[in-house]
Amino acid sequence: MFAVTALLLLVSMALTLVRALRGPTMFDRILAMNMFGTATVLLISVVGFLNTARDLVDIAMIYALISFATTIAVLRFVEMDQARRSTEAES
Amino acid sequence: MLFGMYSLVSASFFVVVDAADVAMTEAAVGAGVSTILMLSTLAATGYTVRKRPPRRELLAIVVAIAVGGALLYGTLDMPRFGAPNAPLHQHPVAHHYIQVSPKETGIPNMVTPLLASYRGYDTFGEVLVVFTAGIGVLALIGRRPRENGELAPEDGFVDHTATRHRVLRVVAKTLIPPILLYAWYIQAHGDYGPGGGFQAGVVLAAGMMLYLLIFGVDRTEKLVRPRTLECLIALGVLVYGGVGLVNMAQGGNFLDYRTLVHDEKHAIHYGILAVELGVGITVAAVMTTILFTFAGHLRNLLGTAYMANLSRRSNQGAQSA
Amino acid sequence: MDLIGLFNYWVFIVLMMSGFYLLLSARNLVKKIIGVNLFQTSVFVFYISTANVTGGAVPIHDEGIEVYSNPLPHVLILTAIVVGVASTALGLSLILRIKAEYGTIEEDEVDAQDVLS
Amino acid sequence: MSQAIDVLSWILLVTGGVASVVAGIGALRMPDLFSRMHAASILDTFAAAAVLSGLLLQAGLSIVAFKLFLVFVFLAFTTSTAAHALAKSALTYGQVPEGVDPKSIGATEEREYVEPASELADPREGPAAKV
Repeated sequence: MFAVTALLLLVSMALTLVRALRGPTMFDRILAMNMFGTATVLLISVVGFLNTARDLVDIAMIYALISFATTIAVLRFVEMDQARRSTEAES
Repeated sequence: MLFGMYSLVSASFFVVVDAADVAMTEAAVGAGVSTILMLSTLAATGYTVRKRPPRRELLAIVVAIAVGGALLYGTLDMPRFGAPNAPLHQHPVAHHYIQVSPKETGIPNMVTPLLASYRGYDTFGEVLVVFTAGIGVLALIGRRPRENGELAPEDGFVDHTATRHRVLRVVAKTLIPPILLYAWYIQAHGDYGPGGGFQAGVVLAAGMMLYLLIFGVDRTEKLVRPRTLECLIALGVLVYGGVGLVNMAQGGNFLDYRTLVHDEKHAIHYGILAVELGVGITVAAVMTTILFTFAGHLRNLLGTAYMANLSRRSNQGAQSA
Repeated sequence: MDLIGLFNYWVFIVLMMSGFYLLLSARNLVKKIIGVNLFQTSVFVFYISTANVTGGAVPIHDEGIEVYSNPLPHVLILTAIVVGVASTALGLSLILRIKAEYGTIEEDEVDAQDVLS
Repeated sequence: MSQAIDVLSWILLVTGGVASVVAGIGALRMPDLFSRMHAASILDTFAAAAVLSGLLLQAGLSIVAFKLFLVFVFLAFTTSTAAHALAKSALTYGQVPEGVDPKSIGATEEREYVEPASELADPREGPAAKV
């Protein structure tokens, strides 16, 4: 059963990856990355149970926290970039 | 950003092949710190690449394929994936690390004593490399280059992320204490579960990174002064080396923990804990310093006009939302 | 069928060669650093995959578990990842410095400025 | 009793997996950014809750169960906040939900999003301006 869930999560991750590669705007890519991160957190906890190595939940926890920081960083980067572009357009 | 996703994938691969400690490090490093460093460099240098006629591409492809083919040919004789009779697993050292080390040191996580005790010299060298890299980054782009009349914080510069994203600010304030606490848990729990100095240092730096992203460089530097960080970088290496020197003073070899206290098992355990603490301090301080330095450089680079534009836009956003 | 057991090496080779290609062909220095990173990660994958034993557990000692993965490559790669990010930071700060001095991070443009001056 | 718990947790796990695939399809097929965010939220809330509670039933009362609960709490905090920040940024920089009058949300021409000429863009478009 764990294996079935892990496979389904992998399929979902693949779909998200396609969106990240296609995604017309930067925001679509960020959204896809965010989804990918969530799916990874779930996948890691499921795989931890699959291998009976339940300490792996620790890693899932770190992921849940750090992928958030990365999303915020990318958003800030986009905002800075946009602002700089319009600054250069004005000057 | 795809780079960040890539490291997510590789970390899940490490999970699948039972490398818990490695996956934890890769999670914090790949998804957090190194992605942020890449992004801030891109923000400082601009990320559109001029299209130019390919010159060396063909040669590069040929070389890459040739080397890849040679490697592929070489793999034909390699042991199969997961084969228990591979030479690596048959070597007596592997047997010692797996069978003897939990009895010898009383530490269930085999990675930790291997890192801090059996291969203690090696790890000392690695910590020195991290130390040197931190010094190098400081020397190259330094703190606060102000020669071109750059913007000082007193000039009315305010980082608007904190005021604009109120939700972000509140949530970050809730989340940062658990992250920092969790880093200490990893540090202290490294003997029994996945964790240790390297992981704890990187996770601690990731927590600081979140604060830095939302509240800006100036407020973060009031919280943790760069001077303190510089002292901490040195302190970690000194703790590590100091344990070795204490061993020598007590008549043992460098980093031979058995001389520390009377009971050998306890002595090794204490030695490993002290060394891991040194590693954790240095790694956390170096990573945080690197992040501060990059953020400070970026802020100084982007100048007043840009900041004015950013704040104007931010105000518009705040009004409409 | 036997060759399927080698797939981990193939993954590693593909990753490594894409990093190598990027390193050779890219003129943008940031892309070069990304190439180095790919190369680095492929080595991590290689080491960790050699450590795996079929049916082995995470190398944390527990009652009733007989087979563990080999902890030695884990230790090597654990430190290598942290050292890797430190050296990446050093490389990126060099790039920032080059940008500040030369105004560009394209390799050939930097070279051209060096020849002229 | 333990059999019932097993069956329940399997149902939850598979439901979570299916929900994640549905979310993936949604993220791929939905027409614009904001409806894609709706699909993403299925993964963030429903799939996460189902999978984690399925694992929780398997873990029983232990430290692992507590950690799983913490993972869920952190996910609930972070994903919703990230979605909020993303939507806010997207609105500020010119993304408009379908079927909404741009003026009603205060969108102006000045705040139009400038899609950067990245390397993934068509190379035939000519030399992109280097920043």
